[in-house]
Amino acid sequence: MASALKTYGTLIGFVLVVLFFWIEIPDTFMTAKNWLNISQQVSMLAVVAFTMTIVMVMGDFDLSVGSMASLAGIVAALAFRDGHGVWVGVALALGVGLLGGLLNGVLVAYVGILPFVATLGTLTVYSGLAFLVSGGKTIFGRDIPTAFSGFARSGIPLADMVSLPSLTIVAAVVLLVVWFTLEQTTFGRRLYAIGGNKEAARLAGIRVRRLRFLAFGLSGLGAATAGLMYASRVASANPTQGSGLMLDAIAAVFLGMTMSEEGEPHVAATLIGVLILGVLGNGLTQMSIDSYVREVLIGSIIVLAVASSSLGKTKG
Amino acid sequence: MASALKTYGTLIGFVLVVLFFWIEIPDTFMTAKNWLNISQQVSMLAVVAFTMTIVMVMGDFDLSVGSMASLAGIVAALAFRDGHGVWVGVALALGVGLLGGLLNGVLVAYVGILPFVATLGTLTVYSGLAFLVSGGKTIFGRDIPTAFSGFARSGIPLADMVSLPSLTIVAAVVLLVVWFTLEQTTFGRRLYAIGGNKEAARLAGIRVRRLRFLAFGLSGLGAATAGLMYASRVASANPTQGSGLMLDAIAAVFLGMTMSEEGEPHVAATLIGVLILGVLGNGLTQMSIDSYVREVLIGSIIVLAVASSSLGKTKG
Amino acid sequence: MSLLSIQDLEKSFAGAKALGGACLDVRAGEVHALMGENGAGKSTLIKVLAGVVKPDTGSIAIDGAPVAIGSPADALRLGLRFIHQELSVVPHLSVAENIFLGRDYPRRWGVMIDWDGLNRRAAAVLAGLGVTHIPPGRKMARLSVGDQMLVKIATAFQDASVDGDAPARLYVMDEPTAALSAEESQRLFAVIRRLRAAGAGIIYVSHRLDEVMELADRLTVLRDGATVATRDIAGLQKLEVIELMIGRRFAEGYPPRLAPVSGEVALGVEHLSTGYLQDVSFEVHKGEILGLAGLEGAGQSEVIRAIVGADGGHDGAVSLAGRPVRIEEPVSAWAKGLAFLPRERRQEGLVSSASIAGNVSLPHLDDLVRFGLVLDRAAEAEQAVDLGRKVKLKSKGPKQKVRELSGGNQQKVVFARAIAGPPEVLLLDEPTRGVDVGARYDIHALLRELTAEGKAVVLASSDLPELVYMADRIIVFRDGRVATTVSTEGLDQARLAALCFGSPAAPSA
Amino acid sequence: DGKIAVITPYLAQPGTQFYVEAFQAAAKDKAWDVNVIDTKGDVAAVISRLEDAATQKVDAVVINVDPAQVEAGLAAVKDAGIPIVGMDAGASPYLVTNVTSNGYAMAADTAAYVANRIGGKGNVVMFVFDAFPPVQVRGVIADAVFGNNPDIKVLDRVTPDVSDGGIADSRAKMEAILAANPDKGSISAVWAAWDQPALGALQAIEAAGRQSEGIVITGIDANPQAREAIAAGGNFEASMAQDFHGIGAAAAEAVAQTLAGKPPKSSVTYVPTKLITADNAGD
Ligand SMILES: Nc1ncnc2c1ncn2[C@@H]1O[C@H](COP(=O)(O)OP(=O)(O)OP(=O)(O)O)[C@@H](O)[C@H]1O
Ligand SMILES: Nc1ncnc2c1ncn2[C@@H]1O[C@H](COP(=O)(O)OP(=O)(O)OP(=O)(O)O)[C@@H](O)[C@H]1O
Ligand SMILES: [Mg+2]
Ligand SMILES: [Mg+2]
Repeated sequence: MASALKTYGTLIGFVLVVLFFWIEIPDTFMTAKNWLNISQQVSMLAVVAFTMTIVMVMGDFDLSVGSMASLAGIVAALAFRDGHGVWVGVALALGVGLLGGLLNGVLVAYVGILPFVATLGTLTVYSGLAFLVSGGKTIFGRDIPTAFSGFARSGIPLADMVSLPSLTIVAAVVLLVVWFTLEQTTFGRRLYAIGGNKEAARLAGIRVRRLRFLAFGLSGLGAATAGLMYASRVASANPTQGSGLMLDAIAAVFLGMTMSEEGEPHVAATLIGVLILGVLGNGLTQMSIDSYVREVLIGSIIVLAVASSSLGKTKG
Repeated sequence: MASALKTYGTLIGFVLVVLFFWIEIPDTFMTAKNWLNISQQVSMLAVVAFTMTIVMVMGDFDLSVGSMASLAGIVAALAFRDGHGVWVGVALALGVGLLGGLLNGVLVAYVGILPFVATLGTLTVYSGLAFLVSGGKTIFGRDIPTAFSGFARSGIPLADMVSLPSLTIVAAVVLLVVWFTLEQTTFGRRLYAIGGNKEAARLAGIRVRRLRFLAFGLSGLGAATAGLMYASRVASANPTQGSGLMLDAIAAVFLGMTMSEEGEPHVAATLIGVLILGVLGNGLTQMSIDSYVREVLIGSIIVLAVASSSLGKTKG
Repeated sequence: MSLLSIQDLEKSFAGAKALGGACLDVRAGEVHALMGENGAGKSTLIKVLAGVVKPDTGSIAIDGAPVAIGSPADALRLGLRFIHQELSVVPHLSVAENIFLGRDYPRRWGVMIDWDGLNRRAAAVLAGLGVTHIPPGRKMARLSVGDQMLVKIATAFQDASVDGDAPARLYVMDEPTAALSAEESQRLFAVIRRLRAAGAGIIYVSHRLDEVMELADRLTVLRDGATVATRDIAGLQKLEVIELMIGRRFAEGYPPRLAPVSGEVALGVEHLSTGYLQDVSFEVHKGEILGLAGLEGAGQSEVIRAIVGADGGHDGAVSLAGRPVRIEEPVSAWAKGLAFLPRERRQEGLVSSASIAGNVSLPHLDDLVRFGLVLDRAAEAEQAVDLGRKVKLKSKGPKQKVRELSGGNQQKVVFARAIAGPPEVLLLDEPTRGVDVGARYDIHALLRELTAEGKAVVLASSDLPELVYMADRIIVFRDGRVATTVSTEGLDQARLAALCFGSPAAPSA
Repeated sequence: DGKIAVITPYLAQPGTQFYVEAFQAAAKDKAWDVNVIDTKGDVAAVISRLEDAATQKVDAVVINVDPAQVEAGLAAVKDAGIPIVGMDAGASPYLVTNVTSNGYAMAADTAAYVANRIGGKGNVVMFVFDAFPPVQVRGVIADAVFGNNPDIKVLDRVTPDVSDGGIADSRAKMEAILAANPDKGSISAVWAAWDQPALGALQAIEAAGRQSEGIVITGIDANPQAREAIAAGGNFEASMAQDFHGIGAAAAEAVAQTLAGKPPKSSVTYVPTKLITADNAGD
């Protein structure tokens, strides 16, 4: 019982939050349409959080994801403005994301800079680059092809007035890929070993540096994907638009981590973390709670949701 | 030689940055006046970074310092507006800081929530409270007594046109107090023991929970102090003004950590971290470097400054 | 009246019983050995006493008065001192600070820490153990593991007081000699005898039976978490102790060699030098066990680490079956058929948050994939079960977390990893540390089987009998150099000890 | 009575606060239930909240954000048959109307004030913020005005970090610029695209003891802190007062008309602005 609380406390917290909104907003909250809506709203955060999970499995951080998302959006938009097609822009943006992520990987794995310092440095660099190449301006309007901005509005129709949004599908695909990579492949298994004990992993024949390098590359790729999704959703790109993603993504992974006994991240648990953040925003808005009170409530609920799974985990 | 680079690499990086500006801006950079200016500009960040060092010594984080700084400024300003004296406002703000910090301490040490999750939750709560009690507005002008806003403009005259700013003095006092606490008291040494090996510390009879609780209290107090300094400097208080402090403070501590062989934080090293951030901003602006290029440079220089002290620290 | 009396202690972890009716009675002025197989519950009982683990039921009395021990601080206040099985030090604090952890530091003018005074007192505590080569101001992380263990032991013997503390009166030591050389063990025993003479009680856990017979006055045997007997040592035979522990008859000793050593060279090392090692050359043949001996820090571990590329570059050449190989990282060592068992299971060997199966499979993951990248979990579990049976692993199954295993069982996991495959050459650094007599025999038997199949073994050990009986030849290291190479034919333990010391006569220990 | 959602990422900006307040005041008279939603600078979250408002079936939505960036959300609201009014937002077919001040005119007025005060000659420091379209427009106009005066040199075009509200970082930037240009007369004026950098520059100039050099500072928005500084008669000489109250009230009026079935005809509704100097700052 007590041990069930420790593992499922955060999940129970999430279920309670959902039940609360279901009771308080009986007509609109627990509908397929609203949940599809929520899924679309959190899809960008979800993608960043999923790939962030990969580096956090190794005990590392990537603080640069937010500025990388902004930079990727800007890169695609600039390519569009210069008359390139949608796929060229998307490929360029993803390429920049992968390269930026691999640069983080070099700094962390081969140069040996603490992930926090290295990615804080590149956070500043990527953000500066985003401002620099865009001239600090928002790129929007005719510059953004409708084939690109239309993607975020498209979806697979499910029923009358209800469709599965394309952004949700992207997030689901990323979830599956990350889950498969982390839980089903030897690559993932090795990342978990690195997270558990770097030295033991190395002595047991794991190429710690190469794997850390690659994992940061994946995180950069995820950030760029989210940046493209964001740009498509707002039909524009500006050099700061991804900045809110980093802290929320790390928070989502940490929320998920409270659900595993050893405190290691798992991408399915990260999904719950993302949903907690997303559902709170959606439900409290629908309840017309004042912005400021809403903030206080969100913080308190997050703390309460994990409290039950944490109680007594420390000693001394 | 190689090992000296590892310990002093970041310091050498800092010295190189200073030399560079000295050469590039020969007339105005290496003057007492400019350094006193820098010291005043970084004083708020310094106070937060110094007290953040206390919790980071234990291997913990406090993400709530930025919103706590904002909240403390607002609390003092509201007290002033209601006609209370300067000391009442300051005492209230410091009280709020201490309480908020101790609440973080309870969540981390006694409830057992991961510091990242707990203080991310309270970050949101304190920021929401700051908006709530201020109605989201900036409090300024006649509401702020000149005795309060005058403090940030005052100083001890040193020579013609040059004076030691009061804010710098506050930061120096906090530095001394934190240094003494961490390096010269059993309390501090026990915090280091907790950071090095929580289990060993507990087995040695150290009351890990109580010390973590208290350390978070100190961090809250430091954040509130910085919030008051900030409010005095801008002669106003608004509910977001502290938000830039958190990431920079953590960055400063991490920059300092690259200077110790085992990677533990020391407050004197944190000071170097703070100065690196401050000098880069000041020098690059004096060189009239474009804002965006400046950002790219700051990030790159931070990475380069620590790279030499990190090279080869990882294996595998 | 007894100093400490423990009655009917019970403790289950998630339904699995670790203690089920453990009783223990310790008198003032005696050394009381606590014996039992790996996983019998010794460490758990000690953790209960230390306030680290809360028992489900049972009572603890000191001087006949019942006590509640809710935290390590409580235990210290009652005058209990511990040396726990797992090395727990604070790496970035100094030796002196580790010794005085949690105690009051001496001060100057009542405010500043008197660092000189602290170091002097720490040096005095170390000197009491006969240790003079460790500078008290050095960072703990800079010390060799053996030296760290000495500091950890010294910590239990410092007597700086904290308000309201009872003076130290009961010392509890969980396998303190597992990481010590014979000489250091003797110094520890001298201190223990001194404390005993001064009227303290000592609870002593060790899998080294000779040591126990030499030191202890009485012993208590735990089996599956329950006390099965308490006896006086006087008049007791070693074999009786073993039979009490494992509950059946047992022939003590070492398994005999199964096949002769072949003439073919499996591993060749020529002119190997690192920052510490100087010009080390040797060969190991197929079917041979080559022992590495020497005093603590003489270079045995470094040789093994250098061969597998654990510490980066080195000068010299390494060849496998006559072909030169370049090994700069452990990953290539494993890939080329070298297995490596590092000396420190917790820091260097295990991912304790992972499962038994996950730990065993770590270097062998590439052999456990389907479709090129999917991990074959069934095969992985099967491997762990298979090897676990061979090394007599006591666990709830391959999915159990390594963290939850007893110390000796954790060691068996690291050993199981090394023999999976099996590899052509095994490089083993203290492979039987903390393993009970029964399982030790099985591990030795496995080594015999492997050599009979033509595998080569390099065995570094501070357990001299193990070297003398298991190895075919022994290389003795002194100060990073090969001092001499001897055949074990007709070699006895005293002679080997003398070679390690570099003196022609046996030491007077 | 109706249910109105006011959605903005910019509530921390004083200007936004004022029109939201005026809107709320007007709404009180009309007995509306107003839900103010601030997404703290996150534009995609505005889309999310718009979708939520559509789900919730409010009666009208008021936005204060560039409509081009939130079209997905606007479409969801429109599909739900809910009218949308812009409050200093931008023109868009999704909006019934956008109530705003004329940004081109405001920038032209302050830039011309600066050019005239320094006699068309000298070094000017500009504080701009191109990431936010309405403010970016002001920078473009000021560039044009200064560019048309051959003897005016733009010394630095600074984009301050606005995460702390804009004052402190602008002050630090200005301090560095003052340090780099120590001679009297080497800086003639500071033109700021909104008030916070102007206030930061003022503090820097005062702290450096250079208030007597006659450096002219102008801002835009005329927020109360700026008015106070202008009234004090120091270097901060002028700002443009947007009629925030008027914008909020006019937006409420537009909502009322729309709900009554008589939506405003023009897609943009301009509310007049006023140059504030020491003479009229106290009004
Ligand atoms: N935290 C835990 N969770 C689950 N099981 C545990 C835990 N700690 C110990 N155990 C189990 O309790 C039993 C007793 O372990 P203990 O460490 O006391 O053995 P031991 O006698 O000290 O063995 P060794 O000689 O190997 O050190 C073992 O079966 C072990 O797996
Ligand atoms: N990273 C290091 N930095 C400094 N000295 C080191 C380092 N690694 C090893 N040494 C020193 O090198 C010497 C040899 O160490 P090694 O671990 O090989 O000892 P060993 O002979 O295996 O001893 P033991 O009998 O304890 O197993 C020791 O004196 C040790 O202190
Ligand atoms: Mg044990
Ligand atoms: Mg060794």
